Amino acid sequence: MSTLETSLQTSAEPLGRNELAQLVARDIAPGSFVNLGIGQPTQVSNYLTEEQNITLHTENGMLGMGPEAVGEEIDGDLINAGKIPVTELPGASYFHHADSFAIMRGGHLDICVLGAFQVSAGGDLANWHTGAPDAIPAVGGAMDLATGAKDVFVMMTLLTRDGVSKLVEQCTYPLTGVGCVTRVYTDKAVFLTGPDGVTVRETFGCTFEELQALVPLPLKPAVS
Amino acid sequence: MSTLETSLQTSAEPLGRNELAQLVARDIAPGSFVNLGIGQPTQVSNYLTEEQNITLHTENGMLGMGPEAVGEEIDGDLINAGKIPVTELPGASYFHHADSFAIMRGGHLDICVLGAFQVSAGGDLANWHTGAPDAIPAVGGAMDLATGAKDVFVMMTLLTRDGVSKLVEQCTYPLTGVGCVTRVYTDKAVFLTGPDGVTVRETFGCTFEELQALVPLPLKPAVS
Amino acid sequence: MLTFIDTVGEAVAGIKDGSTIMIGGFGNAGQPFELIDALLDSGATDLTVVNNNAGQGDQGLALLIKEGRVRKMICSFPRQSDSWHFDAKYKAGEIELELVPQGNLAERIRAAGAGIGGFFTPTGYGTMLAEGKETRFLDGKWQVFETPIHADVALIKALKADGKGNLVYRKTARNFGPIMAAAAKHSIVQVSEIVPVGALDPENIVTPGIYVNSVVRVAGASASKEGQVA
Amino acid sequence: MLTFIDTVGEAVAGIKDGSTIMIGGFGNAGQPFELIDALLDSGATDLTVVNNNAGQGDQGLALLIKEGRVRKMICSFPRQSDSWHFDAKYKAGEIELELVPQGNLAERIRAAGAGIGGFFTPTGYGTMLAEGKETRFLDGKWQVFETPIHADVALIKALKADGKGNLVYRKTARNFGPIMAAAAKHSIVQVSEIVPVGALDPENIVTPGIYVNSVVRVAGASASKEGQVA
Repeated sequence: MSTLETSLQTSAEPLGRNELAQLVARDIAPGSFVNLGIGQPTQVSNYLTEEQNITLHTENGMLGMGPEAVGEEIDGDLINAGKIPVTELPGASYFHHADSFAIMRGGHLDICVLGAFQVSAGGDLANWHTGAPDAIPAVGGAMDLATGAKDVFVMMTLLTRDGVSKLVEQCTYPLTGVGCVTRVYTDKAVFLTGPDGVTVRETFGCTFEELQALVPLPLKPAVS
Repeated sequence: MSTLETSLQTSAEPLGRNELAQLVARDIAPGSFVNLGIGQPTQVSNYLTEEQNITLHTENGMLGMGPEAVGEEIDGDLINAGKIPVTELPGASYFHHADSFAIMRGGHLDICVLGAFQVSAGGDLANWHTGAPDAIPAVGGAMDLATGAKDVFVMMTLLTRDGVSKLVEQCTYPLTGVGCVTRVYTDKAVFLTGPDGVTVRETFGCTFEELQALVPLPLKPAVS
Repeated sequence: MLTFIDTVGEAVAGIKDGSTIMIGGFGNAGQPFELIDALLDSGATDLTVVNNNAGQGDQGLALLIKEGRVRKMICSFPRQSDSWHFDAKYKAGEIELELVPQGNLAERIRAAGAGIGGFFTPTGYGTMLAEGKETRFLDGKWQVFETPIHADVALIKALKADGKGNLVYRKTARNFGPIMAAAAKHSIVQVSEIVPVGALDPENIVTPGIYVNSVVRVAGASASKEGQVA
Repeated sequence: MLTFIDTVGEAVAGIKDGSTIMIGGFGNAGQPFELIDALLDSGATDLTVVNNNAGQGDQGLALLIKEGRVRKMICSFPRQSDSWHFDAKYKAGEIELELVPQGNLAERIRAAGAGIGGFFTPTGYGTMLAEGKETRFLDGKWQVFETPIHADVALIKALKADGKGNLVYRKTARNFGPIMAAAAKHSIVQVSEIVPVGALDPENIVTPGIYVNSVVRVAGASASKEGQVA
């Protein structure tokens, strides 16, 4: 992974959604078992290479999930956690829901990639509930994923539409998990979170100082 | 079962081991799922009829266990909880140890039949440990069976070799389970245990009064 | 005791008002639509329903909710683009919701079937879904105490049953079926095919017949390529 | 990360003194004799071993105990007619014993693999095996608090592995294999056959490859009709 880090460096432009998905895909170690959350994280699968030999888990009961099904492939009995028809790769396996979540909750997944409303300096994740009083709460498998995977990668834009940083000192949205996020991939930078604070691995279309101005918590540049 | 009870009544002779196994077999309701403990309880299977359609569970991972294997049938991968080679009946299924004990612990077995050192008036069972200070303790699945099955039938001789009743006010041997035994089948009588005390369903080779003289706790004759 | 039943109506006829009903399925995969329709027709009401979702569109569980038969939902993900019947009842205060992280939902159902009285899990620690719950530091992590979810009845869809009630499922339609069959006092299973005893390989049985009480064949219910997948 | 290894010696080479080792098998069925022999040859010592029994006759786990490599046994049934090596060590005070009801053993191993920090079970309540343990009245019964059993390594025997490490077992030799593979940090599996990816039906896989780290083929190890069954 260190070769990736030095080859990417700071880029001139912010990353687009596809470039971000591509970056996450390149950072996944060969042979990993990975769960990709609903929404943007699902796009990561488009950039995984055959050489990486990644096995995708879907919490509704399958390892070895393949790409989205099209045309004749569509089978209502073969869907992913987002209820989208998918395909089965050779070497796949099916299991019931408790066994499937045991894979996640038992710490057997190497990485899960999730979206987020907010991530805190200490790696707290908020991604399931806006906290609005009239919102119907729905959590799905988010808390299990956040708590169970060895590494939790978050993919999000750094700023809300109103220009407010989603990387925060303390989350104001209801939490999904405490201290669980290890990396945050955004359009403007990749952050490493942990007990020692937040380190910036690389920036996109901004300098470290410009990035620091956007984020209301102390950042450290990565030392290579 | 009421027809069985009235047809058996008091017999002139104590029951032999095979007659006892036969009696237990006849008392098992059609369609039941049953676990037969190691030793004497295993003999019950010899008297189950095809019409009864009983499914035998063995805690080392199988439902639908058939009779002991002989000759060419012997397969080291197909054994019962006593590590005796057995056979597989049509409609059998295999599962791992946690799933197998979940069947037992989750209360899904209708009956388990166990041997005993002692049974108390309240249905406490002692069948795994003599309590001797130099004995190597070994419990196996006895506590799970005693606690998990809907009905626990005990098969034993009423008296020790020294003529002491094994049906007791309070067990002196280490317990296997508390208040778990529902029936006790012995050579001299069948006892029903429960919160209301011990009821004698039938006697073999003795009168109720002769039986009461052998057992150091108050017995009640069954009212039909 | 296992019985084979001719119609879904007879299969659900014994379900009482006030029952707790587990319904298999994740989205539409594995959802026993015909049994749910029969439950609706039966008139049973004041139900507590355990399902991953809270109904979709204008079918199955969504209709049961629309008709006011469901007093309480225990689920992980009630909010979907087409969960309008649940949304309306919830906003009107006419349905109770117990929201459970999906893994806790699965593990609590599993616990009920396996005779576990409660367990500690890290999932949900420090979140509003663990508020008021007992916590304990175990294996180097803060964990939350969760209890089993029992049910009176489970409605399940499987692919095949043999004459002993042994079940096999199909792909991700397996989902909650096996654990719900074990957790409920009485499990009712719709299958697309009933095969003779001995026709299923004992190594490959997913739900042993001990967990199955009623089996009803629903013609074409395995036709998973049909219909819309929401 | 999954690796296919040529010999049982290489497969167990990384096992360190002081490790906790789960060993599959119930009696001889599913016992990975060749891996145990290799562990004996490796010289690893001061081991804690988790197995249903404590060795039989003069082979496998019994030899490991005889040679003084096992500091502690966690098992349900150490006393058998031919468990003389355990008997001798135990009576000499040279081996520690944690006696666990078999269902608790299985459930505690399962809990470790499933990320459960502890659970309550009725099994053992009121007996000497629950002495000193926390109890609680749940679901109408007194229950005992039990904790997961984790391990550094699992030694397991399966029938076949595919190129992804997916496993299938044979008959009652399945027993502890699937739950031990999930509970140990590193699982080493001996199989009689390695088949190509795609050769096992995804519906029938018992242990998904995510739980498997090392696979070694042992010729003839599936020949279950051979040898003596004690």
